[in-house]
This record gives sequence, structure tokens and C-alpha cells, in this order.
Amino acid sequence: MVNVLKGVLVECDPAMKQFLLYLDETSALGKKFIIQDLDDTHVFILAEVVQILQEKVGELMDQNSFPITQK
Amino acid sequence: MDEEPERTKRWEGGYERTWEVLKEDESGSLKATVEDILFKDKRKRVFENYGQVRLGMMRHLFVVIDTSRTMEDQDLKPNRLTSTLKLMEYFVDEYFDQNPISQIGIIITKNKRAEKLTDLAGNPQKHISALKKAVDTTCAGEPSLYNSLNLAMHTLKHMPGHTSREVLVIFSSLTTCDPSNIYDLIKTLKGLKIRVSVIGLSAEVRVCTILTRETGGTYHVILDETHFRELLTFHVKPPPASSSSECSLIRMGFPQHAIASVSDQDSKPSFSMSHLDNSSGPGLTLGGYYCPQCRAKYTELPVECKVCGLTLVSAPHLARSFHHLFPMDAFQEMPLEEFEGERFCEACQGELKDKSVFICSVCSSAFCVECDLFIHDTLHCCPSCIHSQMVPSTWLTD
Amino acid sequence: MASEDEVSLLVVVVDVNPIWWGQQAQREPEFTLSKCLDSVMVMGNSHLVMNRTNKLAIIASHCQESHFLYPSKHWKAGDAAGDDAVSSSRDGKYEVLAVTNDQISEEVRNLMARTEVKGHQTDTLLAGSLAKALCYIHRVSKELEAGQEMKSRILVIKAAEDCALQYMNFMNVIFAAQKNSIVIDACVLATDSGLLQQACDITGGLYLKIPQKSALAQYLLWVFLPDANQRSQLVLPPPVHVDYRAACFCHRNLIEIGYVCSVCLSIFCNFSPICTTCETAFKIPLPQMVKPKKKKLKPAT
Amino acid sequence: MKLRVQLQCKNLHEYLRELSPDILDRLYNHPATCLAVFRELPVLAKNYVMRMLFLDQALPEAATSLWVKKDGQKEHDHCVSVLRGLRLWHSQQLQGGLQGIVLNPIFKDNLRIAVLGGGKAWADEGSILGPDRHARDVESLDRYAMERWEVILHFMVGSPSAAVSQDLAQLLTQAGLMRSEAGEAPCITSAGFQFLLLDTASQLWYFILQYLNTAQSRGMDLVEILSFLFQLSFSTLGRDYSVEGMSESLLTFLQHLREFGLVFQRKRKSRRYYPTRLAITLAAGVTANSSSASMPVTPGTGDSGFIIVETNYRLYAYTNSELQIALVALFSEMLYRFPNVVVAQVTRESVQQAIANGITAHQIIHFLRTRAHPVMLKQTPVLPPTITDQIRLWELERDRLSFTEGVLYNQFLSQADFEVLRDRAQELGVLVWQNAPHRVMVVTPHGHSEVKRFWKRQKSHT
Repeated sequence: MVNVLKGVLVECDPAMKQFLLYLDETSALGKKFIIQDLDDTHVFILAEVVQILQEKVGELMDQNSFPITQK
Repeated sequence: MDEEPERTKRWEGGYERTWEVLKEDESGSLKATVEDILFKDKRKRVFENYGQVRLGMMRHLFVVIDTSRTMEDQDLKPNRLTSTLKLMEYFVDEYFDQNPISQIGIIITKNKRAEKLTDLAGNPQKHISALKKAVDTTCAGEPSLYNSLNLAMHTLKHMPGHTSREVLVIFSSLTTCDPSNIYDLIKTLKGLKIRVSVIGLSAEVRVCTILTRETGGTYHVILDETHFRELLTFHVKPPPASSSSECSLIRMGFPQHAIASVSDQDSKPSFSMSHLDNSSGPGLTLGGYYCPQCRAKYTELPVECKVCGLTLVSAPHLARSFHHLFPMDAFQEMPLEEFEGERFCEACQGELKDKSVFICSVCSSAFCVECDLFIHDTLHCCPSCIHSQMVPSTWLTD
Repeated sequence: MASEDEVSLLVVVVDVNPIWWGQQAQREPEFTLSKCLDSVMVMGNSHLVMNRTNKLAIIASHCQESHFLYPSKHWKAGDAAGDDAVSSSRDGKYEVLAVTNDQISEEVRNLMARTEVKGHQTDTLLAGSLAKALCYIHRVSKELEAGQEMKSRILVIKAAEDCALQYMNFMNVIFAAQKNSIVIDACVLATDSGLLQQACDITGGLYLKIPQKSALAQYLLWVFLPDANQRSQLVLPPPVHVDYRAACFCHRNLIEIGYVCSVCLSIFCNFSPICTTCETAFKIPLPQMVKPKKKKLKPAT
Repeated sequence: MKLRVQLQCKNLHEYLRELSPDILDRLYNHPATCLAVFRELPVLAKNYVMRMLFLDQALPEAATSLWVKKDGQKEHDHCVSVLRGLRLWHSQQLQGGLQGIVLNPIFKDNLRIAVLGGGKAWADEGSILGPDRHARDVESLDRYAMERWEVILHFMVGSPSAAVSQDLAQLLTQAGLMRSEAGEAPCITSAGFQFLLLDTASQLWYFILQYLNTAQSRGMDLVEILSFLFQLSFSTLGRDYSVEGMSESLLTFLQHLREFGLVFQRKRKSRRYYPTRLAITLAAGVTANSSSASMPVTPGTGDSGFIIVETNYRLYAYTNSELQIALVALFSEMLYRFPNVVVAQVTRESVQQAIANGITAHQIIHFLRTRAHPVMLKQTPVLPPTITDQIRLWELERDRLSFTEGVLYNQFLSQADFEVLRDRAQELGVLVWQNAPHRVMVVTPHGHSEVKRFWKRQKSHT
């Protein structure tokens, strides 16, 4: 029997994948969104969370960056 | 020791008010003066022509490079050693460009010792590759001026009398560690007519002042890297020969280049004599230069035949040095307003726009400042004079 | 790939020696100076259309002067729009080329009308023309915009014979060209030129004596149009054998072994006690019996 | 699911190659086109053409391959394919059965005319109309051209003062540079932003390409306007030409060019026109992707380079042009404004914002490079590497995740089943990702139905 699921394939570096798993476990987006964890660099997720996921990643990057210039 | 010539040290002079040179024009702009300074800067290299002074055309020069610990100083970027070696590569290139039948050798000194990096030789490639390799040397200990000069002297004193024997020391340290009285050595050097010049990287050192004064060399301390380069360029030109140096006719060979094509049945690849001592490089080659005396083969000129000792050169090598013997007179500077005639540079056809024009004293043609520099630095003949065949164009009639 | 930023300047030096061309017209009436100049123009036009940044200069080397046929000093770019712009393309020629060619023919006419041959000056002043070409190249390279690079080369179209009197100046010019990495190419119409062979060999240019004068344009386009970058890919005529033997100053003989004065570097074919050039008295050499013991020691005589 | 659209700018050859052979052959009927095509050939191919320009017989194909040295063979093959692709080389059977090559005769004749003369003049000059009382000098033409072009750019960024004709607005929309929703004023798209950051020559070429694409639908003859365009690009600046003998559609085209600032015509009905520098640099934009650092952005307007970037992320733009300031502001944070200079700061936020607008890091860097102040041009690299690297890193930051919409197939019962289906998907070219050990694969959504149907058939067979 073959199972068929619609969604979005995400390709990323292993570190980012861990972040995605973390978001999924803590239900930070309000629900679980990972359909299947494929391998180190690929996960399959729900299509509707893509936009909000982008924002979350953006937020993470914001937190990790420091202003390099002084005005 | 106190016969030091009277000359004021830089710090003893009054303040130079450099900013007073700048003057505002009516509109308060500095542009005019700044342009003026730039223009003067272009012309700065007014070269002291020796005139018809006899020059030492065949030079044997040893360059002593200090590789003591002080060479790690970073006042030259990235450090003194790297910067010096880089400039030395440029120097070697220029040296052979201007003195094709001369030789050069490199000595390095550190840890109170001196050793030869390269022997006296006429092939720029060998020296340059040695210099490139030398970048990785560790700078350690103190230099020894005595040992380096002694080493150079032992080779130079065997050079024939008609050649000019020179040593150029790039001295970074303020101290030297000598095994014996250096003043005795200086006397010997003087007796052997070896000129020693010094370029200091740190500050003036008494022993170098004496050394250069006694042997007739020059002594300069660099201000910065560009100045360093200028000072080196100064040593590219052949120095005036001492009046007592011998003159002689030297026997030389002018071998023909034989190109053997691959299709030619008779031609066989053969070894070149110049590859005997270094295993690197191509071994077998077709064609080459054959010594007219003993038929030994060489791939490049100039070279001293390893078999019969004949110096092998090609005519262009000699021709390259001619411009030193017949230097051009400097052009006369004249304000543009006073210049009558078409306002076009005789050489490049450009419009004369700068405020000065330069007039050749022989053919009274006018040139722009760029051409003036180019003609004197590179071309070595007046583009206008050589259009009138009246002017002797060979030195036979000189 | 040559980028758009690279300016390629071609300076063509044409030998217009009136005496040689006069004789040539009698020898071969089908190949005259105007034919030759036509070929040069074809070459110039082709060079200009290759790339929009390509530049051209043409110098006529006469026996009294070197004259810039293009660009003429009285003409500045942009002036073509003025009322005095004599013509423009009446036909389908690219306008820039039409203006260029008109100017060249105009200047040739000027030159020919102006000069009259005086008896004693019959040699082409090639060294002088090359010197001017180098100065011109030097100026153009100074006028480049920031960030632009320029490759320049000189093509000599040589008709008359070499003039031995020019040797020293010629050599100076060659070394100046070599120092500025300017390639000198030579296309020789008649007798081989030893000076140009050396020039091409030293600067890395091509030397070609064309077997068929009437096909000059084709030779120019095939061999001399590609610049140094493109030449590395193309199969082109092999280098010629260059004679680097020296001529002695006393008898003008080509020699293999000679004596060189250590002071002025004059070359003599046999030993004399006094240098005739610089009047230095030489030390009388000891008999050659004293074999050099040290390897470093040069045989002094 | 690609979130950004890259602005694609074809170069002349790519464009010509897509034209039909018939149109190509007709194009070569004009010397100007031949010259333009010739100039854009690879260098080696240019030499080939020159070598064959005066040959009337065909050359054996084998002979041409001997023109290059052995190690240049690859280049040679490339040139041959370009020459054939543009229909410049025709094959011909030689006597004795050898394959021969001959230059396209029409191209050959017209290139000869362009280089050597002959034939009939390209355009009537203005001189037959007598001297122009309102003659324009080069400077005023430059000013005029830049004004016109900037109006278009201003219109794109939505400056209220800029107004363009209906035609032009429509063209901008069709080109995808602007988007107009019914009844509303058109607004700029992400492609538009990218367009703004190009240098003028590339902008112009992109724009003209878009124009050409719609030309046929306007009932214009592509060959006619292309020839005219090339002719224009080879004309002399500051000289007047006459409109005598131009067809109706060409006159309309001229009016469009007038609006873009490519030609100057005093009045609509004026009998003469002046090509501007924009028209002449058009040919330079043809090579589009060459990152010509020194090509002045707006030749002759003195605005050539005005930006200085320092390693501390400060950016100084010496300009008064509102448009240029607006462009700089697209990816930087404005700090101060002075009469002749603005100071801005390139920050992570500002660059991220620009990237969100669809501008790529490469485009920002290219913008800075092409507009670099002459002082900057003297140093290598022109821009401080810290800045260029950081801008790229900021872009990569957003690319930590890449999304591809797809359908996941899992829980295969056997490896064989998986392999059959995977191979099928691969054949169809719809496979996005697969992992054999885990027996999982992802196919594109539109490939899903086909794969599903195949799977159904497969199952019914067994």
C-alpha cells in the first residue's frame, strides 16, 4: 500500500532542521506541522505554514544578529 | 672620528611649515596650488646626468640583505623582510634590463653569520626564484656587517679590473656583530676599489656612514616604501667608474641562434651547458646558441661559456646599455605663454595644455610634460631629433 | 574573452618613402602607394569594427618627417558634427569609418603635396615614426578612464630598405616598446629588414615578408588583425630566424667573436691598443699563455 | 515555490537565435544589422568572418579547423556553432565531395558595404534640409536624453510629477515591470525594482527587447525596426538625420523612441531628428551581462560615478538626482542629506528589506560597482570585500530554507514497487527528491496525477 500526502519539501542545513524540529515539538506555530522527517537535510511539512515559518526563521536570524555598525 | 662633514640633521632644522605652501586663490579654492604641487612632483626626478663621465658598464654587484630579527618589524607592510624581497625582485629585473652584461649576487646575513643566497651570475630568473623562496626565511639574531662584506670581498677581488665592483647593503638593524675590527676591512675594501653603498631601514648608523664615505658609495635611510623603491632605482643606473680603473678590450662571442625545426632530419635535441649544474628546467632542446669558439650550446644569453670562458652576448644586449653612455640632455622648461608656435606636442600630437612646455635644446621641438618624462625615462632619444639625419645617430662620430 | 573594458589600440606605421614607391610604380604598376594605403584602410576599418572600444592611429613614415594621418592633431572627436565635416557616408559605409577614411586620404594628400625630396635624404625615418607612435600610445594610456586597461601594438608596413644609421635609435625604441609591453608587428613588402626582425623578436610580435604584394589586404586581415590574446589560439606564421650577430665598428663586418671596449662598449673585429670611439688607451694584454686559473676569471683579452 | 523572480535579460545573440531563419536572413539585408551582429560575435568568430570576408569561393570545412591550435579546438567548435546558429556560415558541397563552408552571401555583401563603402546610404542626412536653425549640441542632447529616461524611471517609482504616455505605461505593464490593478495607477513590481538597479545601458536594452516582443502585435515589421535601431546605434552623436523616406510604422517607432529619449526631435512633425547618446550606447547594453565597471552609467552627464562605500557600511552618494537617491534608499538607511551628497548606512535590515522586495544581493553589488566613484575605481577590488561579502551573507540568511511544493509518497510495501514508481517519475521529469533506503519520494504537484495513474495501472496489472 502506498501512502500519498500533499505538502512542501524543505531543504536546509542540519542546524536549521533542528530548529524546525524544535518549533514542531513546542508547537510554536500553534500546531505540529512536520509531516515526515526525511533525512538530515530534508523535512516534509504542511503547505499552509510556509509563510509563518519564514517569519519564524527571520526572527531567529534577527535574534542571532548584532548591529555591526554604529551610527 | 670627528671629521664628520658639517650638515644639519633633519631635526636640527627649523620647523618646515608645510601647510604654508598651500595658498588659496580668489575663490578660496586650493585646487591651483595642489595641481601645481602635483605637476612639480611629476618632474621631481630631475636626473643628475653624469654627462660624458666614464661609467662602469660592466658591473659586479653583491646585494647584502639583512635578515636579522629587526626585519620582522612591521613598519613596512606586511613586514620589512617581505617588502624588501618584493622590491629586490623589482630591482633585479630593472638591473638586468639596464645592465644586461653585468652580474649580481645576493648575500643574506643573520645570527652573526653571512651566507650567499646566490652566486654572482647574469641570469635574472635564478635570483628572482631565490628571492621568492627567501620569503619564508626566519629572521633571527643580529646581522654581521663584517662577515657579509668579507664574503663579498673574497669574490669581488677576483673580478677583472675593468669591471666595477660594488656592494649594496640593505641594513635594517642598528647593531652589527663583527669578529674583528671593521675599520681594517674598510681600508682593504677601499684598496680593492669596491664601492659599498648602504640603504638603511631604521636610522643612520655611524659605521655605515664611515663605510660608504671611505669606499665612495652612498648612504640613505628610507622614509617609506616609495622612497625605498626610489633609492633602489638609483642603484640601477651604472655608477661613474673611478678614474683609476683599468680599461681593456674584452673578447666576446656573438653566437647565432640556430633554430632547428622538428621536421629537419638532421637536427637532434641536445643538452644545454647551462643545465649542467641545476637539474631543474628543460634538459633536451632543439636549437640554441652555440659558442663560436668551442660549440658548447646555451639556451639563453648572456652567459659565460662554461667550457672556454668566453663571454657570450647578443648585439641587442650591448645596445641596451648605449643610452647610459650617451645620455640625453634635459629639455628646457618654458612657460606656455612664452611659447610661440603650434600648441601641439611634437611627440604625441596632444594639445599643450599644461602651463609649461619642454623644449629640446638640439632641435627646439616642444613636448608636453608626459612625453618629456617618457622620453627621458624610457625612450632615451628625442623623437624629433632622430627625424633629421644631420644629427649623428651613431656614436661613431661622437 | 576580451572584455568591454579593455581598449585595444593599433598604431599602423606605413612607409611612404617616395623614392621607393616611385620605383615600385615603375616595377609593378599594379601595386602602388594608393593601393597599399587602401589595404591599410581596410585593415584599420576592420580593427575598428571588431570592438567598439578599439582605437586606431596611422602614421606615415616619410623620409623627412613622420606624419599622423589619423587622428590628425587638428581634429578632435565630436567635431565631425560641425559644419566643416566635409562629408559623411554617401554610401552604406559605417559613418565613423567614412569620416576616418576621408581624413586619412586628406592627410596623405597634404603630406605628399608638402614634401619634396631633397637629394641626400632618401631613407625612411622609421625609428622616428616608431618613437612618435610610442609617445602617442603613452599619451592615450594616460588619458584612459579609471579602471580601463589598454593593450597596444604597432604594425609596421615596411617598403624601403633599412638604414644602418638608425641602429641605435631603433634599438632604443625597441627596448622602450618591450618595457611597456607593446608588441611590434612587421609586414615587409620588399627586402627583409634585420632591424624589424629584431624588433618583432624582442617584443614578441609577428614578422612576415609577404610573397605577393597585391594580396596585402588579405595578409593583413589574416595575420595581423588578431590581437595578442587571439593569436595564442590561432595558427600563424612561425617566428623567423633572427641574426643577432654584431657588426664591428671598424669595418662593419658581421662577426662571431670580437673585442668590446670596456668603457664605451664599441665592438671591434681585432685588437687595437686604442679605442677609436672613446680614445681610451688599453692595457697591453699579456700573452695568452697565462691561462685563467680561477673559473670566475674572464679572459681579459 | 519560488518566491522571487529573477529579471532575465537576454543578450543580442540569444534574442536573434530565437528569431526564425526567414527573419534573420531579411535582417542581414542592412549593413547596420550586419555590423551589430558581427560585433557581438565571439572574438575568434570575428576573425573567422574577417578572414572569409573577401573570399568568393567556399572553403573546405577541414581547412578552417586548422586555423586554430590544437588546444583551442573547443573554442573553435563553439564559434562554429554560433556562426551556424546565426546562419552566418552556410555549408556547401565542394567539388570532389568535400564539405565546404561559405559566408552567408547577403551578410558578406552588407558587412563589406559597412566596412568598405558602396551601396546606398543608410539614412538621409539632415544636410539636404539645409542647416538646422535649432541645431542641438552634444551636451543639450545628453541632457535631453537623460531627462526623458529619468521621467520613465520616476514614473516607475511613482513620482507624482512624472507622467508618461498611455502606450508607455502599457508597455511597462506588459514587460512585467509594473502592475496595474483595474482603475488604479500602476505600481512597481519586484522585477521593476531589479530593473531600476541595472545600469542605463542594460535597462535600455531590456526595455527595447520588451518593446520588440510586442512590436509585431502593434503591426510593426520587426526587421524594419530592428534595422533602424541598429542604424541609430551606429550614427554620429550631434548630427541630424532626416525622416525622409521612412515608412508610417517607422515614424510611429520614431515617436516612441522620442519618448524614451533615444532620439531628439524638436516637434512631432519636424523633418529631422538627432540620435542621443542613449541610442548610441544601446549597442553596449547588448552584451548585457558583462559587468563593465567603467562604462559610465550615464555617459557624458558627469554623473558617471558618485558612490563611495566605506568598510564601516557607510555610503556616500554625491548626487542631486532624486531618482538616484531613491535608488540608493532601496537598500540602505538614509542618515543625512546635504546639498550635493547624501549619507546612508547599509544595514542588515535595509538589505533584508530590499531582498524582500525581490532585489538580489548581486544586483545591489552590481549597482554599487557600476556607480562607484572614480576614486573607488582606482582600487582593486572596487568595493570593499567586507561589504560585498556581508551583503551576500545577508541574502543567504534568507535562503536557509528552500521550499519545493510537492507530493510525498511513502509506505511502499516493497523495494521493487518503490523503484518502479521512482523510475517512472524520473522519466517523466517530475521527481523532486527520493530516498531509496527509506522508500520515500517526492514528486511535483502537477506530476502527481500522471504518477498516480501509472501506479493504478501498475497495480491492476499485478
